[in-house]
Amino acid sequence: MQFKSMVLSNLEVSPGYFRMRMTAPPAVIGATPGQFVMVRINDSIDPLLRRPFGIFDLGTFDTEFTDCGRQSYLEILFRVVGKGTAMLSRFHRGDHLDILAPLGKGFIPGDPSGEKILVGGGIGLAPLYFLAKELVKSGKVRLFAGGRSKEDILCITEFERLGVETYVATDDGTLGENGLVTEVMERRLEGRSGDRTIFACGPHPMLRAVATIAQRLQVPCQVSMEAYMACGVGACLGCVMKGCNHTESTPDYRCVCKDGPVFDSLELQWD
Amino acid sequence: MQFKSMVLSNLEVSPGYFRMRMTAPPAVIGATPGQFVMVRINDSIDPLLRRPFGIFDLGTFDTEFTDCGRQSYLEILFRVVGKGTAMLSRFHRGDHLDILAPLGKGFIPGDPSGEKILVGGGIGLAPLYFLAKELVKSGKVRLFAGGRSKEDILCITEFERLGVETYVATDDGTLGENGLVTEVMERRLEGRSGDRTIFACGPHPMLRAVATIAQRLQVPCQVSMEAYMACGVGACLGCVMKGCNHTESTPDYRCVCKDGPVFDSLELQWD
Amino acid sequence: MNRPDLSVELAGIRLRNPVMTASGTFGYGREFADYLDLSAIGAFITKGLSLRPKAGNPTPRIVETTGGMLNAIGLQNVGIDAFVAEKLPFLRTVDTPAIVNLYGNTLDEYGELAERLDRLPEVAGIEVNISCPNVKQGGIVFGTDPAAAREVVDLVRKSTIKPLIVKLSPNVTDVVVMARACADAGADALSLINTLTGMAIDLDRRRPVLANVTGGLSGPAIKPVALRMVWQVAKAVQLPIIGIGGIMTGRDALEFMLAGATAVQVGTANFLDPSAAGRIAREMEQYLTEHGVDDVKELIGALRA
Amino acid sequence: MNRPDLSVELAGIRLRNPVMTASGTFGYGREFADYLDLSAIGAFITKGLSLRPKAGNPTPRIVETTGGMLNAIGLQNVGIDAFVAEKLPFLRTVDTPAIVNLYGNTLDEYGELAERLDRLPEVAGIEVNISCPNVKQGGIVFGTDPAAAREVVDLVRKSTIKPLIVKLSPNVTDVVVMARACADAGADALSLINTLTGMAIDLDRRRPVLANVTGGLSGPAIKPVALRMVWQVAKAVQLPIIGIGGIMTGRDALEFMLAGATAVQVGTANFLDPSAAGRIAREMEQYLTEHGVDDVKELIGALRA
Ligand SMILES: Cc1cc2nc3c(=O)[nH]c(=O)nc-3n(C[C@H](O)[C@H](O)[C@H](O)COP(=O)(O)OP(=O)(O)OC[C@H]3O[C@@H](n4cnc5c(N)ncnc54)[C@H](O)[C@@H]3O)c2cc1C
Ligand SMILES: Cc1cc2nc3c(=O)[nH]c(=O)nc-3n(C[C@H](O)[C@H](O)[C@H](O)COP(=O)(O)OP(=O)(O)OC[C@H]3O[C@@H](n4cnc5c(N)ncnc54)[C@H](O)[C@@H]3O)c2cc1C
Ligand SMILES: Cc1cc2nc3c(=O)[nH]c(=O)nc-3n(C[C@H](O)[C@H](O)[C@H](O)COP(=O)(O)O)c2cc1C
Ligand SMILES: Cc1cc2nc3c(=O)[nH]c(=O)nc-3n(C[C@H](O)[C@H](O)[C@H](O)COP(=O)(O)O)c2cc1C
Ligand code: FES
Ligand code: FES
Repeated sequence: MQFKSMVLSNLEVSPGYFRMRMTAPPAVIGATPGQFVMVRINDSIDPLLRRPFGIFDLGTFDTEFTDCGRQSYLEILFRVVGKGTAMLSRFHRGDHLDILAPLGKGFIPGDPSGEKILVGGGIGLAPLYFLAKELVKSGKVRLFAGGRSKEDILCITEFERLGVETYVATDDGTLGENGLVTEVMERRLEGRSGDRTIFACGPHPMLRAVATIAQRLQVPCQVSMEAYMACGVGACLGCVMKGCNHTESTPDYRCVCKDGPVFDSLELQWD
Repeated sequence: MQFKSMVLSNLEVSPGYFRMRMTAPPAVIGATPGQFVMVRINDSIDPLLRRPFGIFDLGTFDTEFTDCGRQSYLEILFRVVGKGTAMLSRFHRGDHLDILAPLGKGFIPGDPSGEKILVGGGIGLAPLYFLAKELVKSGKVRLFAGGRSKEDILCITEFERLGVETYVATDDGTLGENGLVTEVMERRLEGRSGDRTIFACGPHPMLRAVATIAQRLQVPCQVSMEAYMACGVGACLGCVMKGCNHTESTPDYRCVCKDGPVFDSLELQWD
Repeated sequence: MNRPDLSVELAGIRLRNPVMTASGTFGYGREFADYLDLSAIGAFITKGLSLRPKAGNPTPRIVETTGGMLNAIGLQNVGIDAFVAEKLPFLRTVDTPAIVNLYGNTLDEYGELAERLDRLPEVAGIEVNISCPNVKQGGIVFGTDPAAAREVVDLVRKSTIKPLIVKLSPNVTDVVVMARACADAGADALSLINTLTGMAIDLDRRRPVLANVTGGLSGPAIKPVALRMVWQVAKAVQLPIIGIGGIMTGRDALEFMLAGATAVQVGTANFLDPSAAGRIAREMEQYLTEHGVDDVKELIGALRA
Repeated sequence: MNRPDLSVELAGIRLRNPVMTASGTFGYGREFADYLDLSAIGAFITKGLSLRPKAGNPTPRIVETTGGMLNAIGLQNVGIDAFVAEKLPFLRTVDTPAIVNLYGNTLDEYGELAERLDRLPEVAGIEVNISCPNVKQGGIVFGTDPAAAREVVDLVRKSTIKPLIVKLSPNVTDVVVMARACADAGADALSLINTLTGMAIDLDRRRPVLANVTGGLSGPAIKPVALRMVWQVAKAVQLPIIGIGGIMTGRDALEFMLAGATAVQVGTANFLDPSAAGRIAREMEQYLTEHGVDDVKELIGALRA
């Protein structure tokens, strides 16, 4: 769906990280966790391309500015890394954006009774919050959150408020355990059994580590990938990743935008 | 001089015409009427080049936001014609601009005792207001203001408040006389004599007509020209006009930005 | 006033309006169905097709540059067999002409592909890409050497009776020489331009951004070059031209028509705005209405230069 | 940490930093004196000089395009006599090398100009423009034909012992061939790129915007093409390269150096920001400091590709 959206709020939740709420048409409420949006920041040509962001949250609220009384919204959580996100960080209530949403394939919750393990690195927490909100409805959810420093550990309170059990690790030890979040997760999973699923989002090396651990422990694992994107709809083939059956002569490329961003970790080639 | 400037106000004085006041360093107050500014609208590359505007007014006012108590300002009066001016029209108090000013050569007031005839077409009135403010100090000033329609006749009240005698003509007769401002001026000048100088700014065809009339009646005439500009400082040679001595083998090109924008009408070739 | 006539005929293909979507930026048509009514545009060109499936380049494959983007997709595509099995059925369901963009790694592959496409009624025409700068073997050579281009076009011409469009590379000293070679060899129309070869560098990592090092520059940044080439070729060659390069608005499209194009293709704009092609057609109609032009064909080559 | 060393040597000219200003965008140096301390930059190149005064093209001569601009100044300049009389005295007053950009309408003019400049101690070097796309007689031919380029460079080489830089046109199929021709003929360094030929159209008036119809595209829009060409030539030819095209920031300049440039020229950026060249040099220094690089020369050609 393509729609014009109005910014409702834009808060710096941690230095360099912003949480932006914007209006959305009611149909967007049907999005699944892990799906994403493509934001056109302005109708100038700078920046030219849309920027992809996971859906952090969505819902409806009472409002005076629509007839029907309820207004749908969606939220993104973003980190300022370059030109586009710097511009976005300066948006305030009342500003307009052009949005494509919801895009791609989200997480598959799977068996409601099993234990759900969320693993997020830095801004990778963004789509996991929306996922956690859904998962806590039916069972136990644990979150392993990692980041460089304490400023990179986002919205932990919000997760805890949902009833999620959280474990934090930072590279510099300024919050939670000192070390990699994957190590913490691995220790936690090791030697236990039962019906468990991993849902992970974060930088590529983290996801690779998670996939490796999951495979060794034989835990099903879904990962949300990032890639440079131009179209977001599977047309430009800019965002591909190698699928597990890929060879040069029989290419098996998957579009992160259309076949993902969430994949079963076994579907991908992790070179 | 290159300086950062803060917008103080930006008012739509007539549909599509804006009067913008902005801070300036004290030295800018030394500018002469007819000089112009080059505005960099933002530090994005859209628009890429600076946009030139005549100085409409300048001065100082009491302020709390500088230590010294007085703040210099300059004003431009602009018409929305394209991308850059559309963007400028959306600026408000507190927004920033990057300015080069004052640029070029302005009007030369000449003999204080003589009668001064100002002729402005549409937005061409902009630099004439600053000029009028100076000229009324020493003598009689008449303004002939022309435009397509009554919306294109700007700030007449301001001129009258200075004590300028104004004559208005519009193409559609919605304000003042019906017809070309040059005809009105010609009728007015015809058959009289005395020490007079014409100062004109407006669209090229109007200036050509003014120059022709001035030459026929042997009245000294200064015209403020427009041209596409890139640098504004005489370096790119984008803004040139043919001088009166121009031939292909002995080029006599004048830079509107550096040798002008104000020229003696006899200096130019009016083909 | 009546609604202006936007239809044009291009190499025997009737287009309801001059707006097509450019190869590689519109998938196989279906990807944009949620955003754009295909019956709002004149035609669409499918992703560059080869005989066998092609893996394309490693990633990153795209990067934004000022006013444009670089891509080094490397002509990834499903190959003709999968195309026929998986993509063709959709083409049957739309009443907008689908033109298939193709390329070969060898001369023979061009011929074989054209022959196979010739038999498919869903294919309204063929656009031969001799210009893709990403694939060493194919693109570069055919697209920049007039004799090689002539050979390719000649062979394709013999292999199909379908309308034959040849897409030219801008990375040449004299595009008119290339255009003439293709015209002489029997092209029905010319598309120009493909992307300009460029490069982006990641300063901090001291590496090229694209895995392939260089890529093709597209988007509004290249529009001036595209307009110039369309104008040059239109003056020199008696074939209909499809103008491509940085078209974002109806005004852009009409500028290309003034320069001599009979139709246009919209590429990068589809990424910013998936409904761009339809919007551009509407904007063209609106411009014509506002300016009292009855027929868009009046503008073709109407530049007073 | 000590301040990083930004100096480079280019064809025997010592530059305090790698930033120069590009011909045609910086007048004769003096125009920018109010905005920029000339001793903050490495060198400046003066406006393209010819033997006789040149009127240039009718106006409009410039127009903005997306991320860039087109110019068709037509090489207007005062000619060598007026240059010596009016512009040279200023060059004496600054301690920053001034390099004179020149062009001829004929082969002989190139030679004669070089000979006359050879005698002027104020002139630190000569940059030969064989690439200006605006002047039919001169530019196009020498700049796109390797044999003609070789002839010009050969003659200029024989006419002067000053450092000889040749400035290449990007409007060619293979810039490396041109670069080799100039290298073989005795160039000491190569500048690339000059502008890409482009065109802009005024839709409402149905006319080209530029009186000259086509013009040269410069600015950030062309940076990817420029980077690519610098990289290609740096790999193939053993001469120092001056990278030019869309440089707006210190980062841009350093990217060109990674691609293989020993120095850079700043053109269009001077128009947006008359102090750009000085700022760019400062930004380069800051980047080196922040990244612990002692010497900018370490970056030349350091791209891992
Ligand atoms: C499916 C998906 C979901 C995402 N969700 C989020 C999210 O919820 N929150 C968030 O903050 N970020 C998210 N990202 C990353 C986000 O899209 C980029 O950070 C953003 O596009 C950078 O834009 P920019 O203009 O600020 O940076 P640029 O100036 O374009 O580039 C700055 C840096 O960011 C990197 N970058 C640029 N584009 C991308 C991209 N598409 N993917 C990865 N890296 C990129 C560049 O390599 C460069 O180093 C997501 C990316 C994808 C593909
Ligand atoms: C010395 C000088 C003083 C000027 N003073 C004023 C002033 O006081 N108030 C005012 O409103 N305007 C003034 N102008 C004109 C003003 O510079 C242009 O209207 C403005 O640059 C248009 O910018 P844009 O981005 O809105 O238009 P664009 O989108 O760039 O172009 C829209 C239209 O404006 C025309 N245009 C663009 N640039 C120029 C230019 N430099 N000169 C003439 N026409 C141009 C184009 O041909 C086009 O038709 C002055 C111009 C000069 C050279
Ligand atoms: C991501 C991408 C993929 C492309 N793939 C092809 C292709 O397969 N075949 C082809 O002939 N051109 C291809 N092109 C070139 C476009 O069809 C078009 O010629 C070019 O992008 C210029 O138009 P634009 O500026 O509107 O994008 C591709 C362009 C892009 C951006
Ligand atoms: C207005 C203008 C005039 C130019 N004149 C010359 C010239 O006289 N000689 C020359 O070799 N290059 C000339 N150039 C080209 C520039 O020197 C430079 O190669 C080109 O603009 C690309 O750099 P940029 O993108 O930084 O502007 C001119 C460019 C512009 C914009
Ligand atoms: S972003 Fe275009 S195919 Fe995924
Ligand atoms: S605007 Fe550059 S010389 Fe006048």
